[in-house]
Amino acid sequence: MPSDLPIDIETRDGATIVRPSGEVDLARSPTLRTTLGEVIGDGVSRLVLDLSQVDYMDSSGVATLVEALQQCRTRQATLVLSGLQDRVRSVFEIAKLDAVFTIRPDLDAALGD
Amino acid sequence: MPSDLPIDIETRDGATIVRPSGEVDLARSPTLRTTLGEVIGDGVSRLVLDLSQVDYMDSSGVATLVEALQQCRTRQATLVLSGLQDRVRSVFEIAKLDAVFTIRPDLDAALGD
Amino acid sequence: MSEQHDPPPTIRLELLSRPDLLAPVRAMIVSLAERFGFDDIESGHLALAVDEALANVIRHGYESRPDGRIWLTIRLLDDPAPTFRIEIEDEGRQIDPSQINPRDLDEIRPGGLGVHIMREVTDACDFETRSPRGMRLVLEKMPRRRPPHDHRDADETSSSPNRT
Amino acid sequence: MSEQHDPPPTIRLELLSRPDLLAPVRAMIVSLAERFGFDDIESGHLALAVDEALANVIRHGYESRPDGRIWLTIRLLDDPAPTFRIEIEDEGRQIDPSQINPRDLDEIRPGGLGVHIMREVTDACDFETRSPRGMRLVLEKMPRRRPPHDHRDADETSSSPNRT
Ligand SMILES: Nc1ncnc2c1ncn2[C@@H]1O[C@H](COP(=O)(O)OP(=O)(O)O)[C@@H](O)[C@H]1O
Ligand SMILES: Nc1ncnc2c1ncn2[C@@H]1O[C@H](COP(=O)(O)OP(=O)(O)O)[C@@H](O)[C@H]1O
Repeated sequence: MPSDLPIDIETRDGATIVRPSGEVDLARSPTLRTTLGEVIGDGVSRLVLDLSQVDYMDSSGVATLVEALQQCRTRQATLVLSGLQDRVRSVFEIAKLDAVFTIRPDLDAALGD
Repeated sequence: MPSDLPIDIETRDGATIVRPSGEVDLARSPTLRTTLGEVIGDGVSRLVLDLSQVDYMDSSGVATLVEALQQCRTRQATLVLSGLQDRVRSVFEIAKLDAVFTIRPDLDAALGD
Repeated sequence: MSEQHDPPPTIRLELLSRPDLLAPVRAMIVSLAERFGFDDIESGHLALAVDEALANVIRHGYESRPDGRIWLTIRLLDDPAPTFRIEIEDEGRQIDPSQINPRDLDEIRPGGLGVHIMREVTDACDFETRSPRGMRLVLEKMPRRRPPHDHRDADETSSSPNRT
Repeated sequence: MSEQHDPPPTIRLELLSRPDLLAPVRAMIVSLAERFGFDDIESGHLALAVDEALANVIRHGYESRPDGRIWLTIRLLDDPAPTFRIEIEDEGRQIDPSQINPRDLDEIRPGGLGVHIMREVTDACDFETRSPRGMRLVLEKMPRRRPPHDHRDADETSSSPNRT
């Protein structure tokens, strides 16, 4: 069974934009984890994770993002999340992580910081 | 459990437009059957069934429409189907009923006949 | 139809003969089929076949009583080609499988379309009686694109397990 | 947790401990919950709770082996209030239920969120060990709107079966 999570990567205004699509659950978060690890390992200084195409995320997805945040902090890179759909934002709120991450309503706002 | 199929009814350009939304299956086709029976019984001369909001239809839905077509023919009323989504059209094709019904791409075409 | 050489079911479902459970079952089948590599149309057709089969069990097997039990056994087979196999079993009224035939579609009337649709959208659709009661239906579908309408007449029919 | 007085399950599912089956199960739960009168958010939360529970069985109960079996028993109860009850059972590693506790969320680290999320989005979330092996988890959820975050502190808590 294909368990792939399609992920677009783009560079714009000095930021690296990572845009996964679909449902980020236990089957698919490992793909996101690998991609984020590679992008951060490449020495990016500003990472924007555009979640506008993500319809679903469970705690395995959230854990993946917490790990990426910690890696960014270690390397003095910034991580911004943008475009969260309501149901994804709700998981961050329940996990009390909505204040820990920098969250912007859309990509323009995330790039404009 | 609510098994209701929301159905809008509207009169325009001398036609009665019936617009169900959702999935027309064994649980929900009885609601459509009742509504169509009432509308046809009221002596409508031109009935347009706008299926643009119907995402799914199985043979119980198709049977309901065949019954409505026969009732219309008996009463010398016309029945036009419009706005079929691909997967709904595919069921009509498999049942070889796509040539039996008058099918128009959208509501304007159905009203303009 | 021995199961000796079959892998364990990927998912087995037991449900009541209630029409309002058809939509949840379809949603599960579509999601599973998409993950198994079916395109949109094929996933929709597989869900349609299962919907028609369950609707027949509810209407004919259980005469629309909502407290009958239905079992769905879903296997993702790899051999010889990737195939979805779905068995649907009930404890309801039996019918001689040779009596289950699609009607002549030239006659325009409501009803009598379910079995025709099931056969049209699957690669195999085989009924048998269960002992002591009820029916078993085995549906099979492989993920591949075929032109609409003529997939039964094309070369591939020889390798298809369809026995209509 | 006797089942003597329970109505028969509406749907019972047996599945393998494969992460790629989580999405099909979620799709079924969402569709069922919507038909049972849950709004979008509540249906999504119920599916999320089941997803987290199954993910824990896969990761902890079966240590990510894909051939373990998991049973989901879904009942729509009417008494005293309309309630979804979902039992999740496995034959995997056991853990003392009193050891399953949400961690302190002030500590920012990956992991340790699943149980907290499950408790937050359901009205009951009770673990017990099964005999001879595995765990049983009972999740309950009622369809109703509550303000986010404080539904555990409001008046209604007294009538809620939650035992955190
Ligand atoms: N599960 C079943 N149990 C008993 N009889 C069945 C079953 N499925 C189909 N049949 C028989 O096959 C016939 C054809 O079914 P179908 O093509 O779906 O049309 P319809 O159900 O509208 O009659 C039914 O009328 C019924 O006699
Ligand atoms: N089904 C289960 N079987 C065995 N242990 C479990 C199960 N579910 C949860 N646990 C235990 O509860 C702990 C907390 O789970 P959770 O909050 O989901 O966080 P995480 O799984 O990331 O550790 C787990 O680390 C595990 O020890």
